Formats: sequence, structure tokens, C-alpha cells
Amino acid sequence: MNLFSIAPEIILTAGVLFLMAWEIATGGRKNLGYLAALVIVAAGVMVITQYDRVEVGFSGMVLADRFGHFFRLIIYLAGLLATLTAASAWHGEARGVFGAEFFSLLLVSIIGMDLLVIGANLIVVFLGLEILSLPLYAMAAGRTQSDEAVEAGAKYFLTGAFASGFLLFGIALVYGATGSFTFEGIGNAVSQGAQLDPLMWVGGVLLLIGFLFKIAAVPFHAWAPDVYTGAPTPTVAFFAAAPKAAAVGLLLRLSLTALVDLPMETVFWAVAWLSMLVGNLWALRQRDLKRLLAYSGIAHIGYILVGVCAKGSAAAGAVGFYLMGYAAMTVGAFAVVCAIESKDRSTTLDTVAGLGRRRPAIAAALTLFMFALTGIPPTVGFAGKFVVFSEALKSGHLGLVIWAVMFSAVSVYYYLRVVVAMWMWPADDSISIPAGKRGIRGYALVLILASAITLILGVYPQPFLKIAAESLFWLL
Amino acid sequence: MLPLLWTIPLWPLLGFLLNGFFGRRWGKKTSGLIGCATILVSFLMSVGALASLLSLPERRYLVAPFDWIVVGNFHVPFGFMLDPLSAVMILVVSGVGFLIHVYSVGYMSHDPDQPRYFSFLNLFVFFMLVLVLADNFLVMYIGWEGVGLCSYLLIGFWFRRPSAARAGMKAFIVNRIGDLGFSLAIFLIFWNFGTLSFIEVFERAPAVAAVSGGLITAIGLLLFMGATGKSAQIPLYVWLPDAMEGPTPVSALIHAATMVTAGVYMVARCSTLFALAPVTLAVVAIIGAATALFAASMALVQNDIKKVLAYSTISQLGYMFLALGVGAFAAGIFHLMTHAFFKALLFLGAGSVIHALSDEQDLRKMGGLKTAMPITYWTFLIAALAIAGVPPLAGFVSKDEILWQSFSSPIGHWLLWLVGTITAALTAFYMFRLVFLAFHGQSRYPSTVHPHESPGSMAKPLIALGVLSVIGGWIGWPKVLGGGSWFEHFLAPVFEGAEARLPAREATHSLGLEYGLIAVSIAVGLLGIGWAYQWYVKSPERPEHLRTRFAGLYNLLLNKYWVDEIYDAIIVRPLVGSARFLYRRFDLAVVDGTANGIAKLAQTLAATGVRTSTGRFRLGAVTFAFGCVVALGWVVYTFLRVSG
Amino acid sequence: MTLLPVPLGNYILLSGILFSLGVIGVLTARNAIIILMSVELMLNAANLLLVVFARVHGDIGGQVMVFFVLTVAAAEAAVGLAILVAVFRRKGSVDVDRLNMLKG
Amino acid sequence: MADQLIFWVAAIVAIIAAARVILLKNPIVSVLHLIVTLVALAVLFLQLSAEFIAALQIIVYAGAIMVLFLFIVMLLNLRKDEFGRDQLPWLRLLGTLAGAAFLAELISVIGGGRARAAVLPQEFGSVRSIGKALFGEYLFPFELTSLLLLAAVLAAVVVARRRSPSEPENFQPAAPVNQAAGNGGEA
Repeated sequence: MNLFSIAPEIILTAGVLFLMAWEIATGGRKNLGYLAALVIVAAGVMVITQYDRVEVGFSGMVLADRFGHFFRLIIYLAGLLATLTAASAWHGEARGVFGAEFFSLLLVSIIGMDLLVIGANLIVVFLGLEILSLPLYAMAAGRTQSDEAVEAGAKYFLTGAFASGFLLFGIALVYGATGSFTFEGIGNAVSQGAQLDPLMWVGGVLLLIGFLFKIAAVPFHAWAPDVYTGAPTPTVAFFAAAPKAAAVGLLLRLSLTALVDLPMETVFWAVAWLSMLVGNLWALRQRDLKRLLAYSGIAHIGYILVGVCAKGSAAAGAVGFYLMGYAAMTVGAFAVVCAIESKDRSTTLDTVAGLGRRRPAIAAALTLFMFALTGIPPTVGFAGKFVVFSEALKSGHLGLVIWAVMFSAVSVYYYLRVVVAMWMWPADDSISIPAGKRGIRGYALVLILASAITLILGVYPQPFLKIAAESLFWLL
Repeated sequence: MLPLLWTIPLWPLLGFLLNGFFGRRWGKKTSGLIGCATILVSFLMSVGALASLLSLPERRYLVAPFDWIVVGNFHVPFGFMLDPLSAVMILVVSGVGFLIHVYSVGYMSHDPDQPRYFSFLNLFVFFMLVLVLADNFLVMYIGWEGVGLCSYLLIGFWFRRPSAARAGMKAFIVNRIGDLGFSLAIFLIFWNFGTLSFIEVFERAPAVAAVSGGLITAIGLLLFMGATGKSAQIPLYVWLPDAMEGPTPVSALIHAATMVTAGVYMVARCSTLFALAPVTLAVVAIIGAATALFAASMALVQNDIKKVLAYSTISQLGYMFLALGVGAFAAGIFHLMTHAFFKALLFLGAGSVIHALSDEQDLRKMGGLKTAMPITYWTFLIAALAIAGVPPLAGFVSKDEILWQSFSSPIGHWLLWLVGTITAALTAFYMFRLVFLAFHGQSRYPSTVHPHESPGSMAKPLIALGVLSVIGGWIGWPKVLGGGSWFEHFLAPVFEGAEARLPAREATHSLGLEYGLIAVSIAVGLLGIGWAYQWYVKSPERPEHLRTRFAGLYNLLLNKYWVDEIYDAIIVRPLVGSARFLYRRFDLAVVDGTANGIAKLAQTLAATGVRTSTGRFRLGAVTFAFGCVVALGWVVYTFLRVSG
Repeated sequence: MTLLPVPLGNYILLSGILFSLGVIGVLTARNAIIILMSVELMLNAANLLLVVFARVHGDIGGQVMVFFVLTVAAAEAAVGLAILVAVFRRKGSVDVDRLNMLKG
Repeated sequence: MADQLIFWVAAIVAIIAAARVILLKNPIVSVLHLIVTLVALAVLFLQLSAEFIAALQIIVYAGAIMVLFLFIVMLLNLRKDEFGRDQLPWLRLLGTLAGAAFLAELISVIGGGRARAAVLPQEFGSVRSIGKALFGEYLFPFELTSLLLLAAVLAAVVVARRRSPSEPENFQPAAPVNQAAGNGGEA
């Protein structure tokens, strides 16, 4: 069995049960978020202690290699930041919008993500995807007092169910062509002739689409802006980064192991191309920050897929590094939105107008995240883009890189508009920023953490790049 | 000394951090002190670095404190390189920067946000030093983006003024267009050379050029596109005049002495690449000459004292590019240095005047300040004489060198020389127009204002820069006039690679010709001064008369050829067009309409595209399904092609 | 070697038809519950393929997978129907065209 | 021969029923047709030596999951006239087109294979063999289903739970999209 291979997941599961018991026992909800954060940290520590070990468990169902460890850590990072955001957001409320369920769901979802990156078998991956998705649907719809949240949850669920239909059909076809669910078996079969089998091709394409949906790549993205806008912001902070990291990790593993002999770059290429176009252009017209960040997320998935296109272990390292930084800057931006939003209005450019004077620290943090998302040095946004694009160049994707650089330049307009609004527009005093000193200060931890990662990875990326490259080199 | 080279930029960074975090708590005095002291340390270390460099036989020193990015066999150290070129640049940046910091202590003493100001200024110096010390393109790009960011923050420093905020935005956006070129160039270099280190790229460049010359040309043009953005050349110069919205010392430091010269520095640094592609050099020369003339003509009629200086800066930068374009790299850098001295002085002097008149910038409301502000007047006069090219001041030496090179260089042309000479005459004219309008004649400011000489902290930097404006040029005194051209020799090792690629310089020009041209350049300078004297001192009614007589021409110049308006219409507006709100703020005055093809496409796409996200689940699902259909279509196509 | 009851192509064709019907159902229906049922159709089409291929490869894994798919379908139906009930409570309808507050 | 006959009958029934699932407006009838499809598929499963799966298909899928659907349909009291006129009829066309194109592409590449199959061991597809697999090789995914169900329970509770006693249940149907097309459902 080798329980070591799933030790972090066991910790997380225990955490879920503990949280639920804790709430029943104490009836209090105050510290649940911080407890959940501790659970995630504990799981992360577990991963780090066994970082150099390759654990194969459960008759090869689980492959906890360095690749898995590395992506687990990215997922935990994103999950931790989101948990802290949620903990801060609901700290003051006597009866939180969610109780223990929110954090339990979040932890369960993280387990599902882990399964995507440590699973070595399509069955595990499929179950993992469902385990991660069901909580997300509920977290999006969970605040059922709000029409928007319910609508977001319903759209997310319907599209998600539709996508898992395609995914499952793809899995069935791949199984038909190769007679195996394991990555190893599929890889062997593909290299021994199945790459000429149309079943394999169709199955492979549908399989990829199932995950491209999860990362909101164009044209499988339609749910993302609506869900980001409608769902409660702490939830959005969670699924803006963590599930994407998991799904990209799985795509990397698939395209570098099981499907390595199946020339699928064209799919990634086209999707990357479209995602950058649509994400960046559509974002130009957004005034709602959450929606803006949704389109920005689509654009960033485009940049990340440029690296997936390059199809190599070094490129995978670059992508892993990018995801690390992306988690920090995106969750950080959502944490800021969370800090300044209030129930009776949406958070638009007018809300942040003059934020520089009203809440300078928060405005400074958001400025940093915007610069990072734009890709201005010396933030991680720049370092990440640079390594990803140069890896893509090495494998000859010049056109794609030019396209990406062009649209990065376009993105300046909408990111900087936020910065301009914060520092240069007069504040509209009729718009209240949730005061409660405690409320704002509660975000200090998450904002400092996210800013620090954004800056440190940008100024001195080398050790992290090294870890990423070495971890992902393990794949081959 | 040299192993500590990498700490030179760190001091201003330290200043930035201290001022940023504690400035408000520690108060104005301390923040000013920190701001100045950190730059002073950098300056002293730069002097020490220069001294050590002179004792090195190979005149180049590399240090890399840490590896920045390593992916596979690709390796970018966070490396710094000291060679004569970067030595000159760090001296100018930290030296002039220090004087301007000192001046700022007085100038900003009334501003409550002084700590923020000094922290930004320090951050700027940090990035600028990183830019010039970088030993590879990527680190240079960090500095490049960083100075742009600081420039943006400092132009918009008084963000309560909407015009300042707008100007900051404009500067940033125009610069990003240039940066796009620069970043594409970096990727192209990386793609073809597999490295980004200056030394390695320049070593391999001839081999690459032999295989594909077009590639080097493309890289050169893209690099130059970056330079036109940062150094405000045609067609991307429009941001610089607006950037005058920032505090005056900022204009002096960033928009005259240092940041805007980054483009010049970059072209000089990449001289080897440019020399390998003669077309690019020609483009540089022509754009430079055209900008010089064009901007000078607009400076003639500006009434805002800082706008005159802004156009003058653009024009002088044009000179520098002209020099680079004709292969006289050392002359370009030389002018960069002398220009930093006298243009910083001009700006600080103007700031002094503005300060004394309680923030009045309109020349028409000045006059007669000569007696009230003697120090400002005399130092300003020195700077004006220097920029007008009167010997033996610094400006004469460097400008004359450029004019001579543009005529005599094998890739020069007499037309370039002519343009340069005309510009020189115009420069002398508008500069003395400024001097006469501000300092001579009757006072035209309201009687309630009592101008006074600036305090010591502002006056001392003026004097220091005044001295530099006089003697700064002597280190490059030309041979024909009995000098040693020491500066050129000092820089020679840097440009060896490029010089070797250019046609050899033959001594076909007689000494007489050279003397003649020197005489001409002095003469046009004096002519311009005389002309201004005639118009603005002897018969001040004359310009008014001309203005009515040539009303059309006057308006054309006054409105800067309507270039801003045209740009707004064809570039700025469509680009931001999609973001309707921004554009309402961006320029109300511009009429809808003349969007050019691609930009209009982007706008339409964004506008109609967003409309397609209707929020309808069914539409989203159909998009999804069509995505699958197309993907399967690709599979079908692949199989049909294989089988049939 | 034994034989399938009918050629493999027939099974794939049947499965493809059912799957496409499911897709069409999702794309055209406005009643969210019907959309959910169409998704069930898609899952069943996949299940058929899995069983067929389990038979072809003589591998029990395919059938085990169907077992898991059943579990997933149950779980998904529970969550999905809960969400649809919530939608009905807020909007008084399960018409997906009524989900139109979020757009742009 | 009998095998082929069974296949064709089951297949045609399945297809017709499936088509009616998506074509009929009344959700109750749709649920019933879906059950027919499921049963028809169960017949095919039996033919393919998947006895246990066939049984599950009927007991769990048709028996439990579909009943859940039926419950909800009845709980919400949905009626076919509830929906107003379709404001985007072209989407129906586009959706049908997409589905048809998808099918066409699928068929055009995936041609008919032969009817060969592996020789099966004894008891292939029986409860025992699947049970052995589930607690042997597939133990891990089997354990994962517990997590999946935990997730489902949590998720369903979060979504369905009534928030606070003070908050009124909003069972009042909103006005229908299209006033002209008739009344909304009655609660």
C-alpha cells in the first residue's frame, strides 16, 4: 500500500474531519480558517520532509515523485493564501457565511488537486478531478443569499458536468486504444503503434479538453468570468490559482509521459494563442475588478500554455516557476479585492479610486500585484514570463512568443488603469471602504506573504527556478 | 574597490527602503539627508571605481554577485560590467544625481510628501545605475523598465493635478511601445545567440551577421525602437514635453540628464550590432537629425519655460543619435555627458525661477530677474552659452565634434551636417530668447510677487553645475585646437568592435575645412544669440509684428505641428479606445474617427468580443462544443492527410 | 479469440450517437434538469465504451471504471440537484436563460 | 444471430429513448425515457459479460439516481409551459449543428473495427471478480470514492441548507422571462 505516498493527503483528510468535529464541539467558527491553514502547512511540511523520495503506492496508482511534490507545494501555497484570505474575510462576522463547511470543502478540494498531480492512473485522475470540482461548485454557490453566487454556482456546475462528460469519453477512448488506464501503460502502447490509432487521437484530444476547461483556456472559458464575478471572493481567490496549478501540472505530466509520442502541441498552441487574444482584449473593457482578474487569468493561462507547448522538462520547470509566482500575485490581488469589497456593491475601478490615500498599504500591495501581473521587472511576473518565453523560443515557437509579448504590452492598459485609479483619481467618499481596523489588519498576513513571494521570486528567482527545473526534470 | 562594484546601485536602494518605510516617521530633514547621502556614497564609489579601472590593462571589469536565472544550459547572472562607457555613465548619473538631490532638499522643502519624493528619486537612481552597469541585456532591461516606472511615478508625483496624472500615463504608455521593440529585440537575440551577455553577443555577432544580415538589421531596428521611446525621438517623443508636469528637479534628473539618455547609451552599448547593419545606423542618423531640427523649431515658440527646455532636450538627444548614426559613438556619449551638465543646470535654474515667482512658469509673466537672482542668472547664462555652442564651454566642444563627424565621417553626409548646423542656430536663438525674456527687460510679474534668490542648498548645486558646464568639455578638447581628445581615447576600447566594422576613416579632409566648419558652428551660435538679442531686447515689438504677419506659420509651430493631436487620433485613442473610460480621461479634445487598421481591429474586437460573453450558459456551452468540433476537425484532417 | 456480439464499430457508433445526443441536449435544452439528464446520457455513452473495451481487452479495469463512474454520477447528481434547487428558490425557475445577471 | 438481434433492438431502443429525453419538454417524461435508455444499455452490458455492472446500472443508476431526479422534478413542480418563448432560437440550431458535426467527425475517423475480443477468464464481470479487483488493484480509487461522497455530502449540505431562521425562503417564482408566453410555475 505504501501510505507514505499519500501521507500529506492523509493529513488533509484528518484535517477535514478534525475541522468538522471542532465546530461541533466548540460551536465556534472563529479560528477555523487558521486551523485549516495549519493543516495545509502541516501537509506542506510533510511533503518537504519526503521531497527527495519517490514513493510509489497502491499498485502503482500513486506516483509521488518530485514532480508531484513540487506541484503539491504550489497547490498548498495557493490554497494557504486563499485560506488566509477567507479567514480574514470572515473573521469579524459573528455568523460566518460559511461555517466549518467552507474550510472542509476547501481541504477536500485540495486533496482532489493532489490526486491530479500524484495520480499515475486515469481512474485516480478522474476521481481526483471530481473530488476537487464538487467542493468548488458548492463554494461558488454556497452563499445562497446572493443571486449572483447561485447563478455562478449553477453555471459552473453545468459547464463542469458537461466538461467531465467529454473527459470521461476521452478516457474511454484512450482505454480502448491502449487497454490501460495507467500513464505508463498508455505511454507504452502509444509508442508501440497506438499513435496511429484514431481512437487514441480523439481520446487524447478530448482528455486534454477536459483539463483545458478546468484552467479556463479559450474556447472552454465561458464560465470563468461569470463565476469569478458572482462567487464569494475568498472562494474565487481559491479557484483562481490552486485548481489551475493542479490541472496544468497534470497536463504537463500527460504531455511529457503518457502522450509524449502523440503530437498534441498543436492543440496547446491554438489554445494558447486564443487565450492570450481573448483574455487580454476582453479585459480592456472591464471595470469590475473581479471580472478583470478573471480575464487576466485567462490571458495568463495563455502565457503558461506557451510553456506547455515547448514540451520539454526545462520548459516544464519554467511553467512550474511561473505558476508559483502566479499563485502569489493572483491570490494577493483577490485578497485586496476581498479587503475592500462590501456586500451591497461590486468592486469596480470607482471603488479603488483614491485608495492610495485612503488605505495606502493595501493600495501599495495591489500596485505590486498589478505590476507583477503586467510583467514588469523585478517582480516574479517578469521573471516567470521571461523563462517561459525563452524556453518556448528554444523549441522554435517564435511566432507564439511574439504574439505573447505583443499582448503583454496590451495588458499594460488594463492593469495600470487600476493603479492609476488608486493613486491618481479622486476618491469618491460616498463609497465606503469597510473600515474596522481589525478587518483590514486581518489581511496583513496574507498580503505580506503574497507580496514577499512576488518580490523575492522576481529579484532572486534562481534557487526557485533550480528547484522547479530539478523537480520537473524527474519526469523524463 | 572593484569587487565592490555591485554595491554602487545598492546605496540608493537602501535610501529608497529607508525613506519608503520610515521617511514619514523620521521627518523631512532626515529623509533629505538619507536621500543625498546614499547618492553621495554611490558617487564616491564611482570615482573610486573609475580610478581602479584606469589601472586595469584590459579596461573592463566584470562582477556577478549572484546567478539570476539559470535554466538548463542557459545562464543569466545578475552581472555588472565596468568599462569606460559604464564608468562615464555611473559618474554622470550619481554625480548629477547627487547635485539634484541636494537641490531638491530646498526645492521640495514645502511639500508634505517629501519623504515619498526622495524615496522615488532614490529608487530611480538605483534602477538607472543597474541599467548602465548591466553586463547583459536582461539586467539592463530590468533597469530600463524600472526607470520607466519611476519616471511614471515622479511625473505623476503631484497626482492631485489631473494633468500630471495624465502626463504620467502618457509617458508610460508611449514608453511601453518602445519597450515592446526592446523586449522583442532581446528575445530575438536570445533566440539566435543563445546568450544575453553583452560580451558574448558582440563576439558572436559577426558570425551571425555573415549568415543572416537581415536578422541583425531587425534586431538593430527593434533596439532603436526601444531607444526612440526612452530617449524621446521621432515618432515617440510626445511624452517628454508633457512629462514636465513633474517637479522641476525630476525634470532635471530624469527628463534631461539621465533617463532619457538611456536610449543613447543603449545604442552606444550595442554599437557592434548597429555597425554590422549599416541600414540601422542610417536610420539612427536620419531620425536623430530630423528630431533635432523638428524639436528645436517647436522650442522657438513655447511660452512655458519648462516646455522650451523639454523641446530643447529632445533636440539635443537628436544630436546624440546623429552622432551615433554617423559612427561617432564617442562623440555621442561625450555630448550626453556635457548635455547632462548644462541641461540639468538649465532645469534647476528654471526651477529656481519658478520657485522664486511662486510657481509661475509662463515666460510672458517674467522678465527682469537678473538683479533679483544673480546667482541663478549667471549660472543660467553659462548654461545657455554652453548649449549655444560658444567656446570654450562644454557644449561647444561636444557639439562641434558631432557636426564635424557628421560631415567628415565616411557614413556621414553634408545634409546631416547642414541640419545640425541649422539646429545649432535655432538652439542659440530659443535659448537666448528664454534668457532675455526671463531675466532681462521689464518685469512683467505681478507686483505682489517679490522674487528672491534661492537658498544655499539650491544655489550651490547651480554653481557646481555651472563650473562643470564650463570645464566639463575640456577633457575632450579636439586635437585640431590643440587638445588631446582624451575622452575619445578613453572610450575607444568600448567601440573598437564597431569601428572595425565601419569603413575606415581616411584623412581626405583638409585641416582648413575642419577649421572652417568650426568657425561656421561658432558663427551660427553667435548669430542665433544676436538674433534673439535683436528681437527680444532691442526691439521687442518685432516678434509681435512677425507673429501677425506669419500667423499661419506661428500657429503651426505653437501647436507643435498638431502632432499630439494626430497621435492621439491614430495611435493613442484606438489602443486605449476599448477602455472607454480611460479615453474619456485621456483626451476629451480628440474627435472620433481616424483609427488606423490594426488598432481599429483591436478596438472593435474588444468591444464586440465582450458582447459575445453574454453570460448565457448555452452560448458558453456552444463555444465549448465548437472548440471540441474544431479540435476533432484537426484530428480528422491529420488522418485524412496521412491516409490519403 | 472470441467474438463480440457485433463488430466493434457498431458499439462505437452507438456510443457516439448517444454521446452526441447528450451534447445536443446540453446545448439546446433550457431546463437545467434536462441538461443534467443529457450529461447523464454522455456519461452512459462513455460507460458503454468502457464495458465494450473491457470485453475487447479482457481487462476488468474497464468495468471497475464504470463502477466509479456510477459513484461520480450519483455524487454529481446530488450536488447538481441541490444547486438547481437553490437556483429555483432564488429565481423561481430552472431556465438557464434566466441565469443572466452576470455578463460582459 | 440472436446476439445481433438483441444488440440492434437494444441499440434502437436506447437511441430513440435518448432522443426523446432531449426532445420532450416535460421533464417527468424525460426522466422516464432516460430510465429506458439505461435499461437498454444494461442489456448490452449483460451481453458483454458485465453482469455486475448491468445489475448496478439498473439498481443504482435507474433505481436510485433517476429516482432522485424524479423527486426533484416533482418537488419543483416543473411544467412544460413554464418556459417562455426562446429568445435565442439560433442557439438551438447552432447547438444541434455542433452535436451533429461532432458525431460526423467521430464516425469519419473511427471506422468499424473487427469483432475480435480477448478470451475471458472464468467469472469475468461477476461480483466476485469485480470485488477482488476493487479490494486489490483498485483499492486506492475505491477508497477515494469515500472522499468523493464526503465531498458530495458536504457540498449538498452547504448548498441546500437554509441559512438562518430570519431569512425567508424564496419559493415565490419570479415573473417569467416572457410575459406573453404565459404564467410561471405555481409554487
